[in-house]
Amino acid sequence: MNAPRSGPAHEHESDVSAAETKKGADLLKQMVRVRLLEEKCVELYSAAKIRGFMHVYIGEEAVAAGVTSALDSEDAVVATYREHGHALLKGVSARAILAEMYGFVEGCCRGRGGSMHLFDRATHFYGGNAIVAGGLPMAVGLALGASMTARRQVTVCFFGEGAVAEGEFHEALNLAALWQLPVLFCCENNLYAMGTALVRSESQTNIALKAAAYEIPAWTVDGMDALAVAEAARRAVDAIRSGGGPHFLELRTYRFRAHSMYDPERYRDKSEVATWMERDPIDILRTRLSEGGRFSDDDWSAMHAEVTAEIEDAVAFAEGGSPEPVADLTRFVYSEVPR
Amino acid sequence: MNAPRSGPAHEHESDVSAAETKKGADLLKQMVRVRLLEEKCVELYSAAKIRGFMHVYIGEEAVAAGVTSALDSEDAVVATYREHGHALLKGVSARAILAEMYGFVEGCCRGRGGSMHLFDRATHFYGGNAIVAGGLPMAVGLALGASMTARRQVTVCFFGEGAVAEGEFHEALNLAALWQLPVLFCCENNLYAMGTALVRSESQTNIALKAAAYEIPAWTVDGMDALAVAEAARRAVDAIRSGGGPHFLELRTYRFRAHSMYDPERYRDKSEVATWMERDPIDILRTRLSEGGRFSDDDWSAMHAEVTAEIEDAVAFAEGGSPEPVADLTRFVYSEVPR
Amino acid sequence: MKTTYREAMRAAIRESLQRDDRVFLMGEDVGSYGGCFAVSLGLLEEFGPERIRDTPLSESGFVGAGIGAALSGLRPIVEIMTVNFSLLALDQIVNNAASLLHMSGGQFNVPIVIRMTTGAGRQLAAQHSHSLEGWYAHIPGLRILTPATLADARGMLWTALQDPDPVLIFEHGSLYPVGGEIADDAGAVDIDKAAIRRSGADVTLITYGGTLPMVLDAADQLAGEGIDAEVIDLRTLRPLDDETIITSVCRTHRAVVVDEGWRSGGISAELSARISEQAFYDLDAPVGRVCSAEVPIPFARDLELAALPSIERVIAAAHEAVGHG
Amino acid sequence: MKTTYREAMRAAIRESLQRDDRVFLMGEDVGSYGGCFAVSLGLLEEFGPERIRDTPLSESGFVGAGIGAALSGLRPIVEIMTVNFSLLALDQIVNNAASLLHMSGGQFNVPIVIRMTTGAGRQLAAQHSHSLEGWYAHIPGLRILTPATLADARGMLWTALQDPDPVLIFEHGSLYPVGGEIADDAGAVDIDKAAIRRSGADVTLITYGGTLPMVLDAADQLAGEGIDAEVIDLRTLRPLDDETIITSVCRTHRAVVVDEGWRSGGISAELSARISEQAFYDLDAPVGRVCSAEVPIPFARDLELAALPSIERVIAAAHEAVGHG
Ligand SMILES: Cc1ncc(C[n+]2csc(CCOP(=O)(O)OP(=O)(O)O)c2C)c(N)n1
Ligand SMILES: Cc1ncc(C[n+]2csc(CCOP(=O)(O)OP(=O)(O)O)c2C)c(N)n1
Ligand SMILES: [Mg+2]
Ligand SMILES: [Mg+2]
Repeated sequence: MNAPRSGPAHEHESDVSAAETKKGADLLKQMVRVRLLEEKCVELYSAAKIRGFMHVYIGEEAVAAGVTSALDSEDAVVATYREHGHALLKGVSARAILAEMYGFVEGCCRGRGGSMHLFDRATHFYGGNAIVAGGLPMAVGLALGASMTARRQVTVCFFGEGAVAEGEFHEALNLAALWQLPVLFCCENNLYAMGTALVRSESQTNIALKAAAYEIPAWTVDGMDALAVAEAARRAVDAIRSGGGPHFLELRTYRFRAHSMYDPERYRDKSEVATWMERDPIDILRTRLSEGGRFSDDDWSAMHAEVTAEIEDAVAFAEGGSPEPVADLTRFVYSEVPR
Repeated sequence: MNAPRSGPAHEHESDVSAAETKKGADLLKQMVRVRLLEEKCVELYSAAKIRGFMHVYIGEEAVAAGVTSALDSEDAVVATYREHGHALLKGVSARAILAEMYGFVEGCCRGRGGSMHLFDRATHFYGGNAIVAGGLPMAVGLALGASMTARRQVTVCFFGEGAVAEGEFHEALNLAALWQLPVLFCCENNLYAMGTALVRSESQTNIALKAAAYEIPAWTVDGMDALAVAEAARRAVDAIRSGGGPHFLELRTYRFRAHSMYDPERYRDKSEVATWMERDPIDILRTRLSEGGRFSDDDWSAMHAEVTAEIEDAVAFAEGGSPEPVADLTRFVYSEVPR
Repeated sequence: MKTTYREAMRAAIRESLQRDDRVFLMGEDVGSYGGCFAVSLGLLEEFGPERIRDTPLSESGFVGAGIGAALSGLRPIVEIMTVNFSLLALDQIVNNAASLLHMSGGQFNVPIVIRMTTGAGRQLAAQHSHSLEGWYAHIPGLRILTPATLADARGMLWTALQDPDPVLIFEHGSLYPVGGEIADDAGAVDIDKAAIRRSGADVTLITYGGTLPMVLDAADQLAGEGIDAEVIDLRTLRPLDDETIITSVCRTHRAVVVDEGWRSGGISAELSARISEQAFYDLDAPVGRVCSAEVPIPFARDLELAALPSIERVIAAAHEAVGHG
Repeated sequence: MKTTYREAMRAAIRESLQRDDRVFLMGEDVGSYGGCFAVSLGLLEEFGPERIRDTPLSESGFVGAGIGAALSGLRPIVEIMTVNFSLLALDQIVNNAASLLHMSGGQFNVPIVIRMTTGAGRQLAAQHSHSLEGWYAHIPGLRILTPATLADARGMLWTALQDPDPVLIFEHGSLYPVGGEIADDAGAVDIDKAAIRRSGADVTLITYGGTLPMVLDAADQLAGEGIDAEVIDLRTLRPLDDETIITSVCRTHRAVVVDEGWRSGGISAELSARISEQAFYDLDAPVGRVCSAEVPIPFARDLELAALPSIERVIAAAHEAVGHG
């Protein structure tokens, strides 16, 4: 597993509902990790500890949590500039993420990437792509590599519904389908691309239908329901791993915050946001678990405390970081290994 | 009308079959004009009178003939590097076309464009685009212009099935549909993009289905049947003109010759070509007309002679052309009108 | 009148929309979002969605559509959010916008104006910090404008719209908040000539766009040391106004080019080459270049600052030039 | 051994495929068509469709896929038919291939080789005649190769494939049919140094790629007039081998750059600037530039020829340089 998803397994709790509880609690915890990390990021941004463009995922956590729950550590993930959560759940430490956003050498990219460009070789996390749709062809190539070397690796590519209008979306889906590559396309449909509502960017707003034009199996999933996402992702990943070629998930979700730290949100009503916030994926799952009597307030407090500690530790780590010496500016333009 | 499509109308022949005969004979003549022009081009290329890349349309004439028969002179056409026929049928003279291919100042682009870049302002012929799919966004823009100024102009954009894989195809179709623009997309599906068979370039080989992903009405048409093409084009153009937004035709056709003058055709069987040549659009229409007793061998000879004369005249014209003075090399990089 | 670069740009767009029915603005988030840098804020309400036209994320598609619209008689202002994304539209810009007039033997000019933000300096990292305006200046058929002052932000657009051929306007992201005074009746300005923003006798500092304020500060500091620097604002990177540049260098005998683009193959190289070609025997020192370090711009603040031209480096280059010969 | 540039290139690809399982060739019509310039003819039969991989017309898509494949451990050779179409893939090349290593703090190098045909001269008109290799040389993170000789056509690819970072190889279309002798065991060559193809004392002619044969002819003609020209073949446009260039110019005191790219902002400008910077006091004349006229390349034969560098213009520039100082 990539990230600590739960405590030690209790072998005696082998019935279905116990497994479900554990799965649900795992997902909940992953979402909370992302949420608390990002709430902290916003705080740190306001305090000018973090600079540059920063895009948070608050409200959309069920997507990353659900999808990554279906992955092995060897699987690859390609994401966008809104990728703190994906990085964390693929296994990049909160420490390395935060230090990166501080621009410190202890960050996962030595401070050269920042919020929009988290990368991590060890966990097969391929960014952190800030050109909309620019990651899709790369994901196809990673899958091509796995396919040509007969590795069982699946590559997951996350992108927003705004990316669907880009030519690269089209080219990438066609290539993946033509060559039957092991790639899972995950469209995070949060209804807006910056200020552009989906209806003003796509003539066909049913995104899953688009995938059909490439003969790629595609399902629309409630992106606020982590269990539903996890289940869909599991099925898709299983199908891909057993040679079923590329799959496509449209995950219907919503971002609760502004597009970036600069966005005054003129383009949508507060009431619309409020309505969606009633469907907070963390609340939904927590309620479901506790209604089933499977997750007490104490469980919640314990989880919250544990995650809070993780994030506080990461902040302390980042605060103690150091900038890369300016003398090293031109490192990593070319590789340092001898040719 | 753009080009001389027939003699003076005979008002007394007002019954359906007479009109049909006239329409059929018109289409036949247009196809013959393209065929003879291009057979001449091939001859002139072999004689090194024409240089550069040259792509002929032989076998596909029913498409350009049928579609242009539905257009008014004010309508705009955007085509590819395989556009001699489209230019001729939109009304550019064979003289201006041939002189252009000779690289002479009497050519429609003063010899600066050549075979791949025929342009003509008077007939609203917008090229002559040699970047595959590069003409599609431009066609969308022409249609946007017509729409914003409430002109009744329709823009027709021709492109090969190879262009369908390009991102610009996707971006252009979405824009056209989103903005409900008066543009007719005509995909000339001749099954090959250079040496790449459709099955190796598209995961979904039913091209018309692709248009559905943009909510654009699309029909597949037998591109060897000029009457069928004309009828489909007429319906589409009518629909567009009455505010129906973009339409899409997939025209199933075949090129009888090599991709360009350099292509040794390793990628397809002679027998496949032979089979398609049995469906020569000129033979099909001529046979249909003569079987109906509406088109005699004498009619054919007369038509052939008339067109031959047109082409011979064009050759003589081109032969008499002159190169642009080298001193004018840097003209037309920027406009010459005063700012 | 008090204004900012952002407001001046907006006033220019508004005026163009008012004066010419054929003008419209098209691009990502120019409408309901108010423009990603708030340049077009309020224009949607004033002119409606036809003329303030939000586009999907399709840079090649909508730039190409702008070219078509220009061919059809309109006067599109196409906004690409930033130069970083313009690479996706480069084929349309080079192979269509810049080439159509020539390929068509003079028939089809393309009166399109393409605006975009350029430059680094705000910790946006490698994919959001390009300065490629000098690179675009390589392409025949284009005109490249880089308004650096409030008056140019206010005045270049209308002139660009009168141009029958494609014009690209690069607005440095750091300039938008810059405030100051312009004439109440400020309007169209020429786009043919470079401007001498400060006269001087000892060395010619040549720059444009986002680095102009810094170079002017450097000139002030140099003045304090008794070095009298002339500052040229190129304003237009293609075509370059050789006359203003060469005349100045022939007077000062020394030149330093300051450009936020990467050094190798940037506009600074072209300026150096032209000055050598046209003023070789008047030069007392090699033409100096202060450019960005040849790295993808890093996120970390210190590294980014180290990568970009700085006042210290400009002053050092001026010293170097004056120390020679 | 007798060979041609085309065959040498094919032999290099074949050898790479044989020596390293991770290598594959991908691009439009590399397979059943045999390559649009017949470079890969026969390779599909030999290596099969997985390793000689035909792609749809999707330049951005398959270049991006090549980048991903390189990240995953393979060694893709991606063929873009011609440089003209590479503009469609520029975002992937600049924002991903060239930037990933740096953005990731050294974690993700991109060992991709991208080959493409470049150049004019065959009456292919504006959209099919670009010479943009010098323009690409502006981008940090890339290495730009321009094999001009049979030995380099045979030997540069393998070396490029050993490079951990992205390498672009530009093959001038006019060179493919060029024939000659190479050693039977010709193989990998260095890609770090420029080559002095002809030694001389009076003037340094600097060129690369498609114009090398013409410049060598010009040097021969100049020799007949008693002007002893040195000819440098740059071989690699990024990084430039300053040492070889500057050493030569310091000896000859005169330099002329010959480049088929457009003049303004081309690689010729960079060379001129570097020579001025590093050899200012050794120069007896301004650095001359013979480039393409700044027009979209016209179709008509006479106009095209007039637009491109010619032996006459090279000789005239050499005269000009030698006449000075
Ligand atoms: C090619 C490109 N064009 C424009 C931008 C500017 N931009 C950054 S994010 C964004 C909106 C993307 O929306 P979407 O894909 O839906 O993702 P979301 O932000 O909603 O997660 C835009 C326009 C960009 N980064 N890249
Ligand atoms: C962007 C681009 N890539 C590659 C080429 C080279 N090329 C010219 S024509 C062609 C095949 C196009 O096939 P299709 O679109 O089916 O049109 P057809 O030639 O069959 O009419 C190719 C690959 C090009 N001109 N433009
Ligand atoms: Mg979105
Ligand atoms: Mg085809």
